[in-house]
Parts: sequence; C-alpha cells; structure tokens
Amino acid sequence: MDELFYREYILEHYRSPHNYGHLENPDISVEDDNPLCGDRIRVDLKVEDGRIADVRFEGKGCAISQASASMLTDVVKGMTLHDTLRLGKDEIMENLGADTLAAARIKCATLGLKVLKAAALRALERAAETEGQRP
Amino acid sequence: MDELFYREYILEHYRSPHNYGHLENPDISVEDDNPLCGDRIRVDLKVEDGRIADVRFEGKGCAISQASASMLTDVVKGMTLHDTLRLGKDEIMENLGADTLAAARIKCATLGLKVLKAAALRALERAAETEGQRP
Amino acid sequence: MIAGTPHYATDDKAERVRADFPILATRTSKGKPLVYLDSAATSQKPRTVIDAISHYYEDYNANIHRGVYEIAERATDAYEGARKRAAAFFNAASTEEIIFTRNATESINLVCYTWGFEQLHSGDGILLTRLEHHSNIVPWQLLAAKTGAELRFLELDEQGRVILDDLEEKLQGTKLVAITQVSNTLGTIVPLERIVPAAHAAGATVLVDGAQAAPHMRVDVRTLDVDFYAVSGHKMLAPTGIGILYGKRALLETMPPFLAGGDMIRRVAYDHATYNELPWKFEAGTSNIAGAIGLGAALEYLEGLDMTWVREHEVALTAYALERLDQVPHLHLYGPKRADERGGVAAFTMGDAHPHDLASILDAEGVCIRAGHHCTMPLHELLGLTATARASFYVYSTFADVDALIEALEKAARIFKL
Amino acid sequence: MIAGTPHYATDDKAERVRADFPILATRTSKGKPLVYLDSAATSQKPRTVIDAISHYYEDYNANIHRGVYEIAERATDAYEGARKRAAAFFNAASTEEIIFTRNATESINLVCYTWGFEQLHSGDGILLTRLEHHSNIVPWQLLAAKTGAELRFLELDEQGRVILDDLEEKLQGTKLVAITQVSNTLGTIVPLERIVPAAHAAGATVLVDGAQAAPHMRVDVRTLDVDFYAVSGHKMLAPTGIGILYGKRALLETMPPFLAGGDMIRRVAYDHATYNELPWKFEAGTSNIAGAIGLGAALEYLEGLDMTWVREHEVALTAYALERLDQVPHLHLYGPKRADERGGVAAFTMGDAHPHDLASILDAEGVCIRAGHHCTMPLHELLGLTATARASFYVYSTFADVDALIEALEKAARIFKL
Ligand SMILES: Cc1ncc(COP(=O)(O)O)c(C=O)c1O
Ligand SMILES: Cc1ncc(COP(=O)(O)O)c(C=O)c1O
Repeated sequence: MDELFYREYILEHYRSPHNYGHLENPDISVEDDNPLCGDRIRVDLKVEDGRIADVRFEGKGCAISQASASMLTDVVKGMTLHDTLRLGKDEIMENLGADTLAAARIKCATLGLKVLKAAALRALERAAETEGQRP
Repeated sequence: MDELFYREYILEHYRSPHNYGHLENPDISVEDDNPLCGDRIRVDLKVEDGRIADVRFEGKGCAISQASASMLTDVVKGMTLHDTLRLGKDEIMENLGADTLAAARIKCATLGLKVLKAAALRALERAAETEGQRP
Repeated sequence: MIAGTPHYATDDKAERVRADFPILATRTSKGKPLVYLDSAATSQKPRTVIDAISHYYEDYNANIHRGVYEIAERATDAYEGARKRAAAFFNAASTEEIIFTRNATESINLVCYTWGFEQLHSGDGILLTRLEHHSNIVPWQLLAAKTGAELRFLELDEQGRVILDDLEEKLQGTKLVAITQVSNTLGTIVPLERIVPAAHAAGATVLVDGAQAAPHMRVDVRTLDVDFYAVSGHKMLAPTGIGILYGKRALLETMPPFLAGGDMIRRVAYDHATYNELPWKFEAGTSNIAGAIGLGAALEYLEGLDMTWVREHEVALTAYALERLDQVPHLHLYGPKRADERGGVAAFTMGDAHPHDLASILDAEGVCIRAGHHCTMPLHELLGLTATARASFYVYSTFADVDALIEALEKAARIFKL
Repeated sequence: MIAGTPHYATDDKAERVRADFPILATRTSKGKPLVYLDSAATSQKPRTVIDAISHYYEDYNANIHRGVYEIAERATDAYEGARKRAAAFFNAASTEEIIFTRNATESINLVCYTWGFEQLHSGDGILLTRLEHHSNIVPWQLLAAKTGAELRFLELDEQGRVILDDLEEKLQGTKLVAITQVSNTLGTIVPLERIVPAAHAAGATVLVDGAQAAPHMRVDVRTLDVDFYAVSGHKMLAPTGIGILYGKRALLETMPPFLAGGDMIRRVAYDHATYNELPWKFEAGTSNIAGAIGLGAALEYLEGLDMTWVREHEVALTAYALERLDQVPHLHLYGPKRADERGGVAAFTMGDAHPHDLASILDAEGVCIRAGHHCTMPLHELLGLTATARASFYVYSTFADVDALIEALEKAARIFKL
C-alpha cells in the first residue's frame, strides 16, 4: 500500500466526516461491524419516491472506513435506491483515490457501502410490502 | 535387517518350539502381549531353591518372538531367578545370531524375555513373602 | 507381464510421475532401490508439495486472517486459496463447507463431539460396517457409552463385500450411518450410491470416512449426497497434520463449536463469546498453515494427473497384482476378487510365515509393506487373524513394483521353506 | 542509541542469527527490506527447521509406530526423538508427559474436555487473569456454561500487572487456575512462582498457557511445578500445526482419552476398546509427523542459541524499544514500564491514528506489525480500547529493527499530522 494513499482529503473526512450524526425519525437505520478489526458504522436514511432524500452515518474505526463512509454519503444523497445497489468496490476505491489496498483493508473501505446497501435493500423491501398492501 | 537373519535354526525353533506347552501346577504363570503386533506369550515356571527347575511356554506370533522364546527356555532351565533377571537384549540377539534388528522387531525378539523376567520377579516376591511369614 | 496390454498405458505415465517424487530415487541402507508399497498408511510427496512448504517458510511465513502487512496477506490468500481448491476438488457447494482439521480421525471426532453429542440419544442406532478403521469405530463407542446410543453393523460376504440385504431393517431407528468408502484392509469399495439414499429415506445422517477413497478416485460430495466426509491429507500427497472435514452447510450451521479459542470467535467478553462464521467457527487457534498450503499444492498436482487416470491406473495395477499374487504358492489374499470392486490395497497371509517376518524379509529387499492389523483389529478378528501383510499402491506405483513384491515374496517363501 | 551499551552485546549475536532465517533476506514488493515485528503472532523459521521438514519428505517419509521397514523406523525414531528433546527442553520427568497437539489452543482444549469435564462441577471456581488470550477464556466459558462452574479473574494494576492481594480469597473454592505466563498484549510476566504454590495449597490444579513464554525464556515445568503447560510450536521457530501439552503423569493417567481412533488404542473390538499408554493415549490418528520433527529441530536450534541469551536479548531489545517509543509524540504504550517485567511485545496507540492505519503505513515501509485486538478482546475492552498496534520481537530482532519501527512511526505521525 502506498503511503500516499493517506491523502489529505482522506484525513479531513476522517476527522470531520460529512453527514455525520443521526436523522430524526429515519425511515431506515442499519448498523454493522467488521469483526476482524472492530470498525462499526450505522447509516440512517430518509427515502422519498425511491430516492435517498437524506442520509447520516455514525461510526468508529480506522481512517479508511470512516473517510470512505463519509465520502459515500456525499455520493448517494439524491440517488435512487436501485442505483446505490449498483455501487461497488471500484467506486469506493475511486473515491479514496487508491488503486490497490490489502484485502483486510478493503473490508474497511467497503464497510460503509455494505451498511448502506443493506439499508437500501431494506427500504426497497419495505416499499414492496407497502405496495402489496394497497387495496 | 539381513535376510540371513532367518537362519534355519530359527525356523526350526519357530515350527518345533522347545519346552512348549504348559506345566501341571506351575509355581508361576505369566502372560503378556505386544499390542503393536499382537504377539502373545505365556510362561510357566517351576521353582526350586531359587532356581528354575522347569519351564514351559506357549504363544503365538512371528518367528522371531516364538523362536526367541523357545531358545530362551533352553537357556534358563536350571538358572537362578536372580541370574535370569540379568539377561538382556544382548543375550537375546546372540541367541538369534543377529547384530541388529529394527526397533519394532526387537520388541518381538524380547517379548519372551519380558514375560520370563516378570515371572522370575513374581517368584522372588513370593519367596520374600514366604520368608516374611516364617515364625 | 504381457507387453502391450492396457496395463502399460497407465504405467507409462506412472513411470513419469515417479520423477516428481524425490524419495523414490533414494536407496535403502543396503543399497536397494526403494519399492514403496505402503501408500495406504501414508503417501509419498511430490517435489511441488515439498517446495510449497519451503516456499511459504522462506518467502511469506506469517499468521493469517488478521495481518495487515504484505506477507500476512499472501499467507491468508494461500491458506484460503487451498480451501477454495479443496472445495472445487470435492465439488462442495462453497468454501464454508470445507473445514481444515489435522486428519480424518479429527474430522470424525469433530462430528462426534458436536453433531453426535447433540443429536444422538439413548436407543438411537449408529450403523457402521464390519470394515471400519478404529478411527471410525472408537469415537462412536465412546459416544454410545455416554449417550446410550447403540452400534449396529452391516455384515460382509465371503469376499469382504458389504451385504445390503438387511439394510432397510438395520436403518430402522438408525440416526447416523458412519461408513468407510474404501476399506484400508480388504480394499472393498462400499456402494455409497445404494446406502446413502436409503439412509436419508430412513431419516439418518451419513458420515463417510473417505481416508482411503479421496486419494484414489473422483469424489463429488454433492453427487454422493453425503452429509459429512472425512479426509486425511497425508494419504493424498499432502503434508502430515492436515485433513478436511466436509459438511453440509445446513448441518454445520446448527452445530456448536468444537475446540474454542482464537479465530473461531466473533466477539469475546470475559463472560461470554459469540462464534465466527463457517468454516472458521471450527478452526480454533493457529491452523496448520503450511499444511493447508501443501494440501492445496497436492490437490493441484492430482488435478494435473487427472483423477480418472488415477483410478484407471489403480485398477490396472491392482488387477495385475491380484493376478500375480494369486500365483504365489501358499499365499492367501483377502477381499473382493475383482480389481474394479476394490481400492489399491492387497492384504494377504502366506503359509505360516508371520506377516511381521514377511515385512522384515521384504524390507531387506527394499520392499516396504505393512504388517499387522492396520487399525482394523475387529475386522481381523472376524477373519480369524491377528495380522496380515498389506501392499498398497498409489499414483507412482508401477507394474515393476508389483514384480519386485512378488520376487521378494518368493524369496521369503524360500527362506520359510514353504 | 549509545554505542558500547550492554544492548549491543546481545545484538551482535542477533545479527548473526538473522543469517539463519531465509525470509529475513527478502524484500517486500516495494523493494523494502523486511522488518518483521510480529513474532508474537508467529515466528519466522530458521533454515535448519525448513530443511528438517524437506529432509523428512525427501528421504524417510513414512507413517510411524507400526512400520517394520527402514524408513518407517527412521520416521518413528525422529518423531519420538523430537518428543525426547521436548521433554528435556522443558525438563519434564519423562516423555510420557509430552503430548503432541496442533497448537496451544488444542492443548488447552484437551485439558478442558478431559480433565475439566470430569473434575469440575457446579459452583467450582476457575481462576483466570484479565490478561488471557481467547484460547484460555472461551474453552472455560463453554465448560462453565455446561457444568455450572464459574469464572473468576485476578485483576490488573495500572501497568497491567496481576494484583495478587486477593489471591488467597479468590482461590477459595477454586478448582482450576488457568493463567498465561506472559501476556501477548501487555507483555506482563505473571508471577507463577507466587501463584502456583498458593493454588496448590488451596487444592487447585494449575494450567499455564505458555504460548508466549516458552519461546522466550527457560521454562522448567518441574521447578514451576505446574500441572499442565500449553505450548505452540509455530511461535518458537517450529512449523505450523504442532504444539505440546505437558501434563503431570499422575494427572494424565487418570484422564479419559480425548480424540479417539488409530494409535491411541491398545485393543479394539467392535463393541469396546482399551487405550494405549501415555503419551499416545492422547494422540489419535496420524500425527503431524513432519511438524514434530521440525519442532525437534527448532528446540535444538534454541538450545544452541541458549535460552539465557534469548531472554537477555529480549530484555535488552525491549528496554531499548520502550525507551524509544516513549519519545514518540502522542504515542501511548501499554503494559509494565520495566523491560524485565515483560516479554518482548509492545502494544501502543498513537494519537487518533487508528492502529490499522498505522499498520498499513508501516507496511509500506516494510515494517510488519499487528493491529487489532490480538485475541484479547476483553482485555482491550477493559482498557477502553477496540484495538492497539503491537510490535513484538524474537531472537532475530535487532536494535536496527526498532529504529526502523520508530522511523516508520514518525512518518505515520507526519501523514496524520499529529
Ligand atoms: C498467550 C497466548 N495464548 C494462546 C495463544 C494461542 O496460540 P495458537 O493460536 O497457536 O493456538 C496465543 C497465540 O496467539 C497466545 O499469544
Ligand atoms: C479407512 C481409514 N479411515 C481412517 C484413517 C485414519 O486416518 P488418519 O490416521 O490420517 O486420521 C485411515 C488411515 O489409516 C484409514 O485407512
């Protein structure tokens, strides 16, 4: 791993994460951790018309997991739930400005995405249920 | 191990063991086996004045264990119990006419000796007890 | 030996295979070439396996799963890569179904201690065959003694083949069928394709002891539909100290952990712990990392040989061995008469020459065979024997090895004046 | 670094030792020399150990204990020779007290499953320290959950040293004391010489987790008077997949077997079995033969180095590391302050730079450290941490390695703008 990987903006996101905190009455709230290193992230979503109207995250862990989650929240605000499900490792690495990362650290980098996708999936499920309940 | 090791007289002892069978009313009878290969030997002793007055053995197993036991009975007949306790691997190997033997086979070769010594020891113990009981 | 028979087709390749096994070029202390006919006890190792181990220690030795640095990543990838290869080799549904153990014995004990002690109760039947190795008898005896479960046995016919006539009957009340796929003594191949469906229909779970099958034939755990499958690496070109337990995921998931400690946990507090996901839940403490990497190399080598050829060669060689052994006076051979009904082992006795004496005389000729009960004491007792001599083959065994065996046996016969 | 200090006396030898370890001459993919500071996770292997393994596979690979032929004899002698060496190394009363296992984790579990489940009952105390590795916590949690025995803990002072003031009190009703000799996280050396006699006086049995002690200092099980002692080979220059359980013979003899199968039996019938003598009663199935032989070579190598020097060098190196780490701004070091009160591990945090980030940045410099909970999650929680960075040393570690560590940490501090 290149030392340059820890670019200034990554440390900025780590120390001053965007969209940090929680939403009042979120539609969805999902939390997960990476048992290998103890990193933990919670994501709150407000959903409107199949889009992420608002997002907050909270977490603790290494600079990579926290900065990556912070950058991700910027990216997904306003995105459709379906589009967030299409996000992958590549987009995360691009956000971080990294070519490669040790496998153990990739799990750090993608923890936020994992939680976000779980949240989006749950939102879609819930929408399908509501749909089914219509008369 | 040298093929020559299986000399004719060893096979003779194997097929026509000396002092084979059992004694009527032996003073001591001890049986043991070699769990690794299943060889088994029983030795009966008649003891008089601290000497082996008569000996028989019975057993099953490989040529080395059975021939070695057979030859041993010839050697110890008339010997004092104390002297039999001094017999060791070297005497056994000399009986067999062998310089070396694989460790696993040495256990075969010395099984008879092991049983005989156990019998001699028991005879000596018993003598000591009788001694102790004398008025 | 008739030149140009189909035998020789497979044998040419075996001759080439030999060059990959450094030990086969050595000589005994008496200067005799090594004729290794004890592969059922443990196999020899190809250069590629030996090198995989050295390479790990010389180049990227590190503990796995938690290291951030480069060699730790490489070690983790190699270890988990071996698991992927094993999953593919046995056609498991996923790597979660492949647990690394020390050997087949530990694999069977793992099932016994976790699934067995949870699932078996007083009166439940455990169905074995009369062929079983001690490792697939004694754990179930201990379990039976503690739980009140009872052992039952499928009997053998005069050729040592498993009698299936009363299978349905014996399956009544049977909760576990624990059977070998290939007997390490008689060579019998057990017809799993008949037993497994019947066992499942009767509601029993099936554990197969694959120690003697996995090295020698293509094993597809999903086609066989076995619930558990136990493997020893050292019998299939891999290092000592590494084995596999395959288990169906649905079963493994319900089982409590076996050994407890590092790596098998998810979270630990002083007063309680939660467990890791499959397969790591069953791998406590630092694994035999080099062993697993060596096993991966062994499976890769076997794939290169092609398991179809492995079995073809074994059948050809066994057929030749049976034919030649049959002609040795006073030699009595045990097990099925047809080579295609057996694995590459031939257990025999010869007149009143005790198997240990035979093995010693053969040793002097550089011919390595096993003598004793081969960890099937009860089967020997059933056959009225305490010991047999056993020659066994593998991918590097050749028709010439069989010839050397026969020649040495003829010498033994002369010594014993048979 | 002051030239001519006593440090350098031991360091000269360490520099020579390095030449015996092939991996230490390698470079990372970025071309950096390897600075391996993760020996508490697993040690590197000297040429002699790697060669002992290859030599076995290339020259005398065979299964042990039952083979009559020459290479089987040689393999048996080498395997049992390793046991003799281990008995001498730890000053056991006899080879019967040395059981080969996979690792320290299995050694502890063996005691838990056999001695533990037989001897511990509802309400019995199991006394641990707050330092324990998961491998010496989770087995006892499982036992406690099944038997109703209860876990107790010796607390730590602010330097992570074990508080003994309430030892007598906590020993009341304690049947088993299961403690580490050296903490793999804080480095704390636990005063066995005070705990063991008190435990025995209170009627308790003592198991010591020697995973981090055996590699680093002379361990004499008879002087320590411990009842059980668990060792991992891979942390003391030996291959992966081999460990030792030392147990006092009188205890081992009363214990039921653990894993069941080949080699651990004396006789087997279909319905019952009798067990082999010590130590084989506890070694079921084909052992990690190459692993044991490699362990023998490792112990021989360590004897050659002299365990007194090993410990001296560790103390000198640790003292130097503590001194230098202490000067790094924002770095917080955990554990005892005096080098002679600790083993060669240094766990630390640095400002708000997460240990994983530190390890990644150090990795780019070729410096291998561990980041995480080091399998002591509860201890980390007690310290209010989720992770630490840890550097650890062994016989091939040098003052130059410490310098490389400090330099890399200073770089990390610059990146993190600490
Ligand atoms: C103190 C301590 N105990 C036990 C263990 C477990 O060792 P292994 O994983 O080799 O079983 C370790 C190794 O991490 C350790 O440091
Ligand atoms: C049929 C069978 N099962 C189980 C085993 C046990 O294998 P291991 O000793 O490698 O655990 C063997 C090996 O001898 C075997 O032949």
